[in-house]
Amino acid sequence: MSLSVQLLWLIPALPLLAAVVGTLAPRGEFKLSASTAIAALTLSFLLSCGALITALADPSAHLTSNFTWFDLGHGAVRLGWLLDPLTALMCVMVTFVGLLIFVFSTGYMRDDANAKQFFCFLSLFAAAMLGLIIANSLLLLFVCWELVGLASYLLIGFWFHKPEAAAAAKKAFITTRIGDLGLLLGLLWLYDSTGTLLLYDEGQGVLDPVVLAGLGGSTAIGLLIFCGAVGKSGQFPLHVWLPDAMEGPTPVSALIHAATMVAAGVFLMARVFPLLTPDALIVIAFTGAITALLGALIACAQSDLKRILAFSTVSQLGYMMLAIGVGSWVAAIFHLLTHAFFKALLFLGAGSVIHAAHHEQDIRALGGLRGPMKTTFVTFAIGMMALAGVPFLFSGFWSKEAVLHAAHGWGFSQIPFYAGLVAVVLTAFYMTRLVAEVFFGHPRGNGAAHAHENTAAMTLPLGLLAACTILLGAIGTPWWPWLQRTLDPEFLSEPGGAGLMATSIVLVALGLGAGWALYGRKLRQKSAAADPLAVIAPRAFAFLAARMKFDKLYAATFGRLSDTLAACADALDRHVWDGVVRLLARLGRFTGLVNREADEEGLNAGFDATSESIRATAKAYSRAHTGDAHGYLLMIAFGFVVLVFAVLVGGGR
Amino acid sequence: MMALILIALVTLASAAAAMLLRNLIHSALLLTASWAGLAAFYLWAGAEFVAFAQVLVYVGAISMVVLFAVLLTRPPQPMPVTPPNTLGRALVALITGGAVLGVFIGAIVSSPLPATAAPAPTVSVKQLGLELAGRHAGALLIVGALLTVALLGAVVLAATDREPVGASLDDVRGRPPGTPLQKSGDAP
Amino acid sequence: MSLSSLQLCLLFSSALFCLGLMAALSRSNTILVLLGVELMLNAANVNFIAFWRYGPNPEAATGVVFVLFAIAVAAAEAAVGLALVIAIYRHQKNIRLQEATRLKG
Amino acid sequence: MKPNYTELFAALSPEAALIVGALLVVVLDLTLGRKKIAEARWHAAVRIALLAVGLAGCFTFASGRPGAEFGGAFMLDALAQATRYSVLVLAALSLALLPGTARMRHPAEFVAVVLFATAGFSVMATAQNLLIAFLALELASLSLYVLAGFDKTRPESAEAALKYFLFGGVSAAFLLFGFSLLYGLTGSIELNVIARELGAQAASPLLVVALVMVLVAFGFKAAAVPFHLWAPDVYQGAPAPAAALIASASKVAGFTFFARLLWSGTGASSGQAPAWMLTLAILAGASLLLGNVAALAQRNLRRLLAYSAIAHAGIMLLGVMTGTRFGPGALLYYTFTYGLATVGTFGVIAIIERAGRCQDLDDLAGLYRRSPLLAGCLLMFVLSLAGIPPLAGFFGKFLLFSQALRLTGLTGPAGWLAIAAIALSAVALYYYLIVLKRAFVTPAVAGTEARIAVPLKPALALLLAAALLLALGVFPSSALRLVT
Repeated sequence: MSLSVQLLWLIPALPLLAAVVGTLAPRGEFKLSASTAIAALTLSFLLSCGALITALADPSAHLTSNFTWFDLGHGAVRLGWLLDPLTALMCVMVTFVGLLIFVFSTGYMRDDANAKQFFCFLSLFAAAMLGLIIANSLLLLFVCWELVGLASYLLIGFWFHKPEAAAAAKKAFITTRIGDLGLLLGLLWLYDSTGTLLLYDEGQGVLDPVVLAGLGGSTAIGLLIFCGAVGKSGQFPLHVWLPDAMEGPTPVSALIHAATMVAAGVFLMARVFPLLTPDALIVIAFTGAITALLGALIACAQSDLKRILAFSTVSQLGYMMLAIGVGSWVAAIFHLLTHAFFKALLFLGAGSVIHAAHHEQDIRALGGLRGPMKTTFVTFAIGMMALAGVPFLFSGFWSKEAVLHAAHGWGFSQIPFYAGLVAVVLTAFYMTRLVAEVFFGHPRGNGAAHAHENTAAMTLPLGLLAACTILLGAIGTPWWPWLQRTLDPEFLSEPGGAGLMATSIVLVALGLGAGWALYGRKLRQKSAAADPLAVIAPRAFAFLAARMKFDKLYAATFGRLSDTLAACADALDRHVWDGVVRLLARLGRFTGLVNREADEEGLNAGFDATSESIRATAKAYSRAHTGDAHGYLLMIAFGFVVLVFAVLVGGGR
Repeated sequence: MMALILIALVTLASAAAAMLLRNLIHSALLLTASWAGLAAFYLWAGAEFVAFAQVLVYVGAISMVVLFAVLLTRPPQPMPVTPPNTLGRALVALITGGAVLGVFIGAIVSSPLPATAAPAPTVSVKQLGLELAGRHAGALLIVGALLTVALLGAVVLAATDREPVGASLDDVRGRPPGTPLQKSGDAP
Repeated sequence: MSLSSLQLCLLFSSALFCLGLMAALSRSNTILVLLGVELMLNAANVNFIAFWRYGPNPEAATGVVFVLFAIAVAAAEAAVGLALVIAIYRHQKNIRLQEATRLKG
Repeated sequence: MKPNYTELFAALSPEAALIVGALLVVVLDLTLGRKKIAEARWHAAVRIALLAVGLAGCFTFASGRPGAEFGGAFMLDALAQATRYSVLVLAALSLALLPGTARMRHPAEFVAVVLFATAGFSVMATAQNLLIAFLALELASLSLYVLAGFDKTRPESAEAALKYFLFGGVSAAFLLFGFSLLYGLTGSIELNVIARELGAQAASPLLVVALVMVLVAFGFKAAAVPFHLWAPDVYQGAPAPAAALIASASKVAGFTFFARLLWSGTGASSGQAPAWMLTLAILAGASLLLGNVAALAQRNLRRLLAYSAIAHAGIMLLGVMTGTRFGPGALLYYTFTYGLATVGTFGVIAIIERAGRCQDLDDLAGLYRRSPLLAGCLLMFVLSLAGIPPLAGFFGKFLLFSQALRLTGLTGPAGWLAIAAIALSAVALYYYLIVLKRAFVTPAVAGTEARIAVPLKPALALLLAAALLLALGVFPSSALRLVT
């Protein structure tokens, strides 16, 4: 059974239809909504498998189906679908993982009053994500990209009655929008210089060699597009939203903030890989390395179950970007696929724990769940070992190996490679800590004490995901690099990675050993007891626990600057008419902030502070609007005189 | 030339005085004088019919409407004298108006304009009528609609709704004059 | 330097326009503000007549026709404007423009 | 010259249908409607008015003969026809919102004045000489002043109308003065003659003054900074159906009108384009900045919409700048879809107001529970205003920005403005989401949880507007083809 490229649109269309049906269903029709969503996604999964068969028939071909959306007179805007192994594999992954998470959600969200809407949003999300994957036009991709963002906003804020959830949703939306702005500018620039946004178009698309050869200045374009990926994939310095996004229901975290949406940035970079110049790749590689290290470091000192997993996601996404940067997008996609499965497994496992423990998320208050929750424990341990990179049996090991191998072979610098190695140790360490705290010892809280295994709707997906986590490693081993060859027919497997492999096995063992030595040998007795790591290095631990104190540093640097500027603006305001000057001063500060995105410490609290100061400006303006009509008429005459002078001086001719 | 200067000075002086005086009735009367001055200007330029229309509409109709409006909107008790911010506002108005005037004067003086003193052209009423019914027939239709809507709008806005719901235009027909509606209708 | 008659007319109209503007900007009585606007419209009429008088083809009488229509429009504006003044008076019991500040912010 | 009145009637037949309809509404209400209850009178008046609008649409279709008509007084090109259709659709939607929402007195008069205003908009779309242009503008403006002050029970309405009137009167005086100078400098009031004459002469300061005076009036009509001050007050004070018309159809007509003045009267052929391009760029930049920032502080829903309108005006001015090279399609598409979204939003406001008040953002609280239909429609409209993809608002922005970038590249003034507009749309999204948050998330204030009944005609109008926004967003070519 194969699916022709002309029918590729069916894959996103079915979940979209399910979302519409779900919206129209009467309130409380949870079953209808859920079963439609699951049925639609099952069909999409089957279609994706068909598409995969089509794509595998000739892995090097890029099948396209383009059509004209509208005619501008001086050129038409065209959209289309694209089918190649990358698309097909991503589709299969998203639909399969998505399907399991949908099934899991039927158990997890059963008692929620708004479960019907939840499935609508999930379907909408799946449709947008699939549309993003099959798009052959960067414009269509951008549209879906924004829709994915919107769905994510809705889902993070699903429990809107929690103020943290609402704030997290806002933060996620605004932060990713900053990246999207760069992406949009990049696309505009690209359109400006090539006149098309189609990826492949019989030799005329932006990725076709002819056009690529004629494209100048593409470092900037590549970096602007990368901005979008930085936002969406939670790369440094825009990673701040991802951990906060854990306020959403756990299946959402699994689907969006672990398996699919955050991977969209990596997918985008892999997709437009030919556009990226070596200079752009250097930036990408270092960004990825910093993110991988940073995420792993912070994860070591968190105590919220989901937050640890979130920072590990940040770290793993850093690995993927690192792989792209060092030129091996194939390794990045391999890691993306394996990560999707084991991270979904871990998140669903965490969800299972949280559900059973009556929404207790603090690992210090859990413990001893190994006994009552056997299935969850076993599957979670499999996921944990995959993430930590326990050798040979688990897929995570092979994909991480591929990334490290590529980084090792990078000619420009070895720093990213070493950063990756350090992150390997840290990953093994914090995952050991997590498992030891949650599943071993004895219960330290009310929730954990009364926990028991969940229903089959929740454990079945866990089992399936665990099986995949183990099996998936087989498709990309150095001895049989099927995945790599499928994605990139010119892929050459280089032997001689044995030394490297041995090194990383040793490092994993080191991490596991250190974790067990600190947390496993002497198990925590009381939830209030100090963390062993905090005993050894209290200041470092506190620093990491506060997520490197971004907010405090911000207050010390930007806060003071802002106060000074505000004082100046106020002084000027007293002498100059209305709030115009204040507006300009504030605006200057705003652009200054945006330009200095690289200053990590300014970022986290920066959004709130900036939007607050803009709002203050607006309020000042609002007060200046006194409602006296004389002032209005005065403004006409005043504007007239100013404009005349502007034209005469500006030399309009 | 001298006649022009004289007309201009009289018109401007009466307009300025009208805008400065505190007594509204005096202002209105002086404005009428200034409108008459404008009519004189039109006569001087040779546009007799326009002068006629100016007198008819402004001196005859609008000034009456203004007087009525002034009488109708008398405050129940005498207004308190000079609110504190009036002086400041006048100063700002003076500066802004002066700036606009400066822009105009600069532009007029520095722009090349035909400097001929051609003999005054004349235009007969018949010629005007032909123009109106000919080239500008479309404009005539539109201005008809415009005056209708002004009439309708002025009636509705100025009417006092004392009657229960269901009352309409016909109910306010009988009220005493003072609303500008009837006057605007015969303007053209 | 000497001014031509046309320039004199234009200066006259500009002065009238600015007088009207100043009245509109400074007077607190809404009726006088309205009359200031009327003066501004009149100033434009002066321009039309002056340009017709000294323009290239006075036989077309375009300027004169324009002024006739402008006078009609000005009358209509005055009617609506004064009706609005009365409407304001009904709520406010006076017609001082600077007191009409319910809408602001 | 022998005037050809058949031609004149052919050119003006849609307006004639509207005005006859208006008179008919008043006369029938005076004769037959006196004893009826207010509700029935509203319905009857709106029915006749919709008929007249439909007839006008048919006449527009029948008069679709491109080229100048009646001695060059009217221009019936594709732009004019498309603008007429847009204006008629928007006016019909505003009319359909009336029954059951407006609680004002004098239904027939209100409806008649709406029809007069629509006729004014329609002539504005076709005007090809300065006289027709001025009269059409005044016809539309006077009608709108009256509509703004129509609700005599609320002092805000009278105040809004007065402010609108004074601002409009002063800018009309500026426009007339500018026209008189243009007439003086070129000796003609025909746009094509003006363009020819201006091309033949050197620039003079007086010409700059004339152009800027015209642009002042443009700024007023478009609500561009610094001529925007009336907009928040009028949006807040005017009755919701009147505000809907002011914000939508008036804007479409105004932009076509001034764009035509600039393009054909002082366009590229006359060599005057750079002067007004610079002015427009200043106005556009200021509007984008101030509109988006000031909207953040608004607690009043209507003022928020006004500031968003100011920001949108900045984008539309960008469209006027790019139109010289790329044609009017993008500008008209943008103004029309913006008009649809705004009519819809004000329609929602009007229906909510029927059940209580709808001024502050908080008055939207719990809308999702009170009326899912209204909340859903509001979602569509606001998202389109924000420019979220599948809706028409996104596509219009995309079209205009890509044209602006093509005009001067990324580094030219139009390119900078486009980039600024894109950046500020992130700010804009924030306040649009605030609106939606109130409607969908915040629970209703105690005492106002009652469900809102939506009458049939307004419901249909809202659904139609939402459907059009979606359809135009997905199939923009169909609309663009009308113009090009």
